[in-house]
Amino acid sequence: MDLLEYQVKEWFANIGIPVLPSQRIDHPTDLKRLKIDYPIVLKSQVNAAERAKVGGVRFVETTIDAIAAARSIFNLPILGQLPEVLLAETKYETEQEFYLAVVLDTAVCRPILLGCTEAMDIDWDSADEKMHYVVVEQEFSPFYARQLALKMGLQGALMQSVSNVVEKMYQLFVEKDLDLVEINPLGVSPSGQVMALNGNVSINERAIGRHPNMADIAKAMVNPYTSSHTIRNLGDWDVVEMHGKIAILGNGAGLVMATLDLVVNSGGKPGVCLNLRHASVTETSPTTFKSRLEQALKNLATDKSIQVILINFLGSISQGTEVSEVIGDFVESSMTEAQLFMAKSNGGKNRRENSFPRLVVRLAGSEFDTARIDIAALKTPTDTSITVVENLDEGVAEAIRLAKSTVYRRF
Amino acid sequence: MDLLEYQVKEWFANIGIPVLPSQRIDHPTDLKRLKIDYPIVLKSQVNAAERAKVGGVRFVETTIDAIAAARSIFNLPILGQLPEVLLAETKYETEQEFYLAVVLDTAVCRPILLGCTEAMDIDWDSADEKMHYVVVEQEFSPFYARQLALKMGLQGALMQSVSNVVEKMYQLFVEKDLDLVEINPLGVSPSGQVMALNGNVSINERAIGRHPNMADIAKAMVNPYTSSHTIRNLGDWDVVEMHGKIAILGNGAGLVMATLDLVVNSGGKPGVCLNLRHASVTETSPTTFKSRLEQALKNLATDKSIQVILINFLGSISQGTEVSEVIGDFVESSMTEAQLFMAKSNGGKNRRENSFPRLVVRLAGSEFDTARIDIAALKTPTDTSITVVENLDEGVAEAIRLAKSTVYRRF
Amino acid sequence: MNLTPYSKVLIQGFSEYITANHVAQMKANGTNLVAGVNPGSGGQQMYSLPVFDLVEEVVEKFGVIDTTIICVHPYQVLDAALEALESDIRQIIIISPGVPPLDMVQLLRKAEAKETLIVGPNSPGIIIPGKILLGTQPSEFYTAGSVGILSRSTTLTYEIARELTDAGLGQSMSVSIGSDAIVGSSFLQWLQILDEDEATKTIVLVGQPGGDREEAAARYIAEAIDKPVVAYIAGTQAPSARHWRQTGTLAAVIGRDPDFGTAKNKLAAFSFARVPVAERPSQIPELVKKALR
Amino acid sequence: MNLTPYSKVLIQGFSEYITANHVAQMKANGTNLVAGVNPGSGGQQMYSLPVFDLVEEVVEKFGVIDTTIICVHPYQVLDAALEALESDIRQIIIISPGVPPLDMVQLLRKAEAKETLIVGPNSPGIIIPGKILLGTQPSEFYTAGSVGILSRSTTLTYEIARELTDAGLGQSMSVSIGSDAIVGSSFLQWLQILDEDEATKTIVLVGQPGGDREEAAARYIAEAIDKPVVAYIAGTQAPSARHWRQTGTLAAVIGRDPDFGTAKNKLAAFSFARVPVAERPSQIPELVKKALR
Repeated sequence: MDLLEYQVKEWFANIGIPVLPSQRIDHPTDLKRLKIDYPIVLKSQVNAAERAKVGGVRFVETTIDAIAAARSIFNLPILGQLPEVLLAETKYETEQEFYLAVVLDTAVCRPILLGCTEAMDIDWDSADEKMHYVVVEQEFSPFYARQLALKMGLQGALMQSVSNVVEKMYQLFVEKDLDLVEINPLGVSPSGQVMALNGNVSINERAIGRHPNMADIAKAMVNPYTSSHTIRNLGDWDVVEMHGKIAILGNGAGLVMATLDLVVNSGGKPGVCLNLRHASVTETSPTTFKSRLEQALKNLATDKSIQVILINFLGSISQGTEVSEVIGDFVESSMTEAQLFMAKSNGGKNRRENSFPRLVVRLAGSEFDTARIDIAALKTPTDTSITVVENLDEGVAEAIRLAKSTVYRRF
Repeated sequence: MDLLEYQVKEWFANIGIPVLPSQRIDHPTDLKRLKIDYPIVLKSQVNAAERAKVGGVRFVETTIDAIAAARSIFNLPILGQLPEVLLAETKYETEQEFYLAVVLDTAVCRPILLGCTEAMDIDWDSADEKMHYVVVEQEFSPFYARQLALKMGLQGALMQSVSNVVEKMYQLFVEKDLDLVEINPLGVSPSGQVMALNGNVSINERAIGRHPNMADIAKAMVNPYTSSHTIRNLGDWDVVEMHGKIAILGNGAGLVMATLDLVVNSGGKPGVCLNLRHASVTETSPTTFKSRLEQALKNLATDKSIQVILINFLGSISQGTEVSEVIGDFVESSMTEAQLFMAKSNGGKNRRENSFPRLVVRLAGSEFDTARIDIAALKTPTDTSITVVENLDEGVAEAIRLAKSTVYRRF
Repeated sequence: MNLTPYSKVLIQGFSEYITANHVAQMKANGTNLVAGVNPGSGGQQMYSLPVFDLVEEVVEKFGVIDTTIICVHPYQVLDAALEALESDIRQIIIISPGVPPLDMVQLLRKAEAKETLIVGPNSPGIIIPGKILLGTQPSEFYTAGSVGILSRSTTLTYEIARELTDAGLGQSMSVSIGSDAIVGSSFLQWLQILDEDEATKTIVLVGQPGGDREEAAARYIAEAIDKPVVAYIAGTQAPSARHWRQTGTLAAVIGRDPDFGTAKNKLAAFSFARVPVAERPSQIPELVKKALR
Repeated sequence: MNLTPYSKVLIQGFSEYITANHVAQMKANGTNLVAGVNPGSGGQQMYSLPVFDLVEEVVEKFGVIDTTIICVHPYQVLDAALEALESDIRQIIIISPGVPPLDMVQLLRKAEAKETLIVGPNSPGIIIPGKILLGTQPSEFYTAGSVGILSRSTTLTYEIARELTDAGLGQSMSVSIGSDAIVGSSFLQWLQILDEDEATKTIVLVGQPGGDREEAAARYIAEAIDKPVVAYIAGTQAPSARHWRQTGTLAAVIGRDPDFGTAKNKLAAFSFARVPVAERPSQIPELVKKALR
């Protein structure tokens, strides 16, 4: 989860990383009450590295220009996002610009410090030659930051001020459980003063629960990886959004992906794929497997593009016996809805149309022995039975067959 | 440096240790704007365990009683201190009271967790049987707190709530660089809820410099170990206050104490004894040996009870060569003062009285070779020369002789 | 490594990640489960296990513990594991998912200093069919045999065991190192163990998108593994929608390879290492049989 | 322990605690001082020493460093010492006074794990007259001989060396463990080293009020030390105005012995251990001579 620039700079200022005087602008008229001196730079608060290129960053010297520029930035969508806030910041004279970052390296299982004496438009293809790094092998101590600054080729006072900034970045990284802290660029003035001109902070979603203030920030932010509002909270690998007719529910990320592959490789088109094994990491209230399954079925029922729901559960599930119960309840409530619909439309249409998707349920493991029997016996609103299988390939084939069949179409 | 109860409770609340609703009372009339419910307890904010016994803690049920009680507590000196503030706190029903502490053990060089299922008036003589402890051998983790709670004989939910409090205490201990965090008593309600009813926090003076907020608290507090305002900032072992006529200045705590012993054992009476080797730990601006010596001589000159200043410097001092310079300046400025005094008093008195103490200077080490010659050549306001020796016993004997001599008395 | 049925095993924490069924299965599979630790529940019985408040109490009563299975709340995993380390437990299996990565970094620094094996987090553990079960792998899908399974998935691992068993191919050992971004033991460590394990004749390696563990494994297989290896990668058809840079490796940050972490990259690595890759789980038995010929 | 003149020595930090004079004395006394480390001053010369930004640069250039002498600002001591530990320096002498105690606790945990000797903080270090000087002890008060001096003071230690030298009694070694509340090496460790040191015939132990190090030393002398020991305690006449409870030991907290930390207590401990105690520094040579008879 990425913070916006103005939030990043608040955090930087609090931990002691030098930032320019700035002011948050919620509305162009806020510029009339500007507390910082002109010339200023106005920046669109969206998460996109490209914002400067597309006009989201403007230098202005007077209030009149500032208000006009602010109006236009507020109306300029960047990667589809309109900013809710702008940041007004003092202009800064730089002689050099550096890149600094602290990031968690999942291969060495350690945080690494990164630094480069070029910034902004780093040519990432050749970055491995210019980018320097230090692995924080043992507990952090400021000497790791000095190691980085020296590797970057810095000396004397500049070496020390840059390593001081890296030290503060690391402190922020640990204190707030981050995945990434980045300063890009770190401006160096002709007198050797350093200043974080722009920065990125990415919060680790797993740790949000133990930082009460962050949970509030998280709630306010839309997950940028998914667009659907109903399921965006399932986070990370727990949701894969595609645009076919076959929704996939599984208990395990690998299993969901394997199922998705099978559907594609057999000529089918997967739609939303959900992993129900665990609660989402950003979920604040505790959930059970049962409640996640209920929620998922409910959401999928409202999505008219889904024709078939392929459920693939295997192995031990704490509430294994409840699977048939949830599916039973789901079918029943759909029946009621269907009857209501029929009543409303006064039986006007003869075609057996309704909002109920077809279900293919693959259950493997002795825990599901009774569930398999119970589910197979359920009666659906479309009078079709639910397909229950033990073999995965078979379940996939059946789901594809049903998705291609045009006999029962949802509308 | 000990915090007052109301400061301790602010810290406790911030870190998540349960405390009662309370309000700081700066003046008895503040009780008219009380935001907590009666009955309340009013507590004198002085650092003295005895305050309850001598009437510094009162339970009241109405505003009228509260104001009257507050007036009397504000006027009640406890161990010579009048409170500047009272704390008004909700009354709490306890079933049990525990003692909890985190303290740094200098023998094992580790923090230790302490706990006892008795509190308030622990009989410290038999405490070693009732007091339980855990040494935090490696980096702290909550299981150390559970170990303590279990050693205290607690179980189930109470074991967990007590160990949670200990965990928070340890967090505070490390975050604020403390010497001691103590909850005494931790009240346990009939329903098993725990509450820090009173507590002590002792700040480590060496770490104040890296906690900007604490430096402010420190400045506002009087060091309780010394009464003299001019030298209280010298802290810890850097000052020993006695009431004799011979002041001792040395470079090293052990050396100052050895000199003090020699004076006493030879029949003399030491006065203030100062160690000038290092800057005081609570000193915020950097000092040099030279500036410390200047300051010390200036302060001692104003203390009319001091007849002799015995200086004992040995070994290497960064500003060794400056010692004779400082003493020379001191003597000279005293000369000027003495002349001014003579001029003022119009030569009215014939006895050679003035404000200049006698000086005995013991300097050992080649670094002082020239200083010895220079100092011996100085002329003092009393026309007596300064005694310069290399041997310590000799210097002590001379200081005692001069202190006993009545020829030149300061007044 | 001590994976004998005599080794003493402890469970720390009884959360949603472990059920009575899991405990019963472990016992039924020969695991010498001696006790549970659940702070505040000392003196009780849970799933027929005596429960203690502290690990040190268990050690005091039963002597040295070889393995602990940690199932506490993710935010308490670090504490539980440090407690186990303090009691000199040398094998720690973390079932709980969602452990904050920086907690894992702290734990791994300590565990490396103490030469302690950490499996997981977010791992169903280890099974040696018919001998020992350390974790939550469902033993019903396994039979004793000579195929070693190595993965970082949960249910997908069982799916593959099931396919092998159905095809008459038993398993020598199955390990999931866990699917979190930061995990203790690596594919490399386990490839080496399986390579040296006498009961193992073939190795099946199961991967999925994210990170570059599969790529590293492929390189290691080409260099150091003598036994035949068959791979399967899930998610080859899934869109890659993740910003790898932020949870990736140095390679991802510096190189910014657009394919970093993708299934495509992993397939290429195995192909380069001449490791046959199954297209679907049900194809694995066939490739294993071919490899054994 | 490596206290030979061949061992390589480094200085970290050039603060008010170390002067050109100290550096010159170390060199004059045979110490193989190879370099200084002062971040930001790399490439310069200080007190005729080549200065580097990092310890690892020194190790790269000069090979393994045996001892480092830390003189940085008290708040930077932990960082400097951890940097030295990372470069596998096994002897660390901390001259700087006023290190926050919890920094020392952190450092000692790491140093113990790496079996590294920490002397200080607030210590003038170690001198073997005529052979090596590691720290700021003024060598002019010392002559080679057979008396070992062990203290936690600075100038008081030199005072005693001076008395011994004046009385014709040379010294085999003089160590001050440092006068801060939390220090690395203990009297016990050094008593053992001096007891085993062939050059040492008598040991002079110098104490002062605070803590219970002298009491522990007295017990250890009675139990384990064969060579004669003479003690001196400064501060016997000083009023005890300190709340020991807050910076004391477990014994102080639990027992709340009103005499804890006082010179009186220490005198009693030495008397109980039958260690002769000098009344004044100038009496020490006499007691040493008596002990040697």
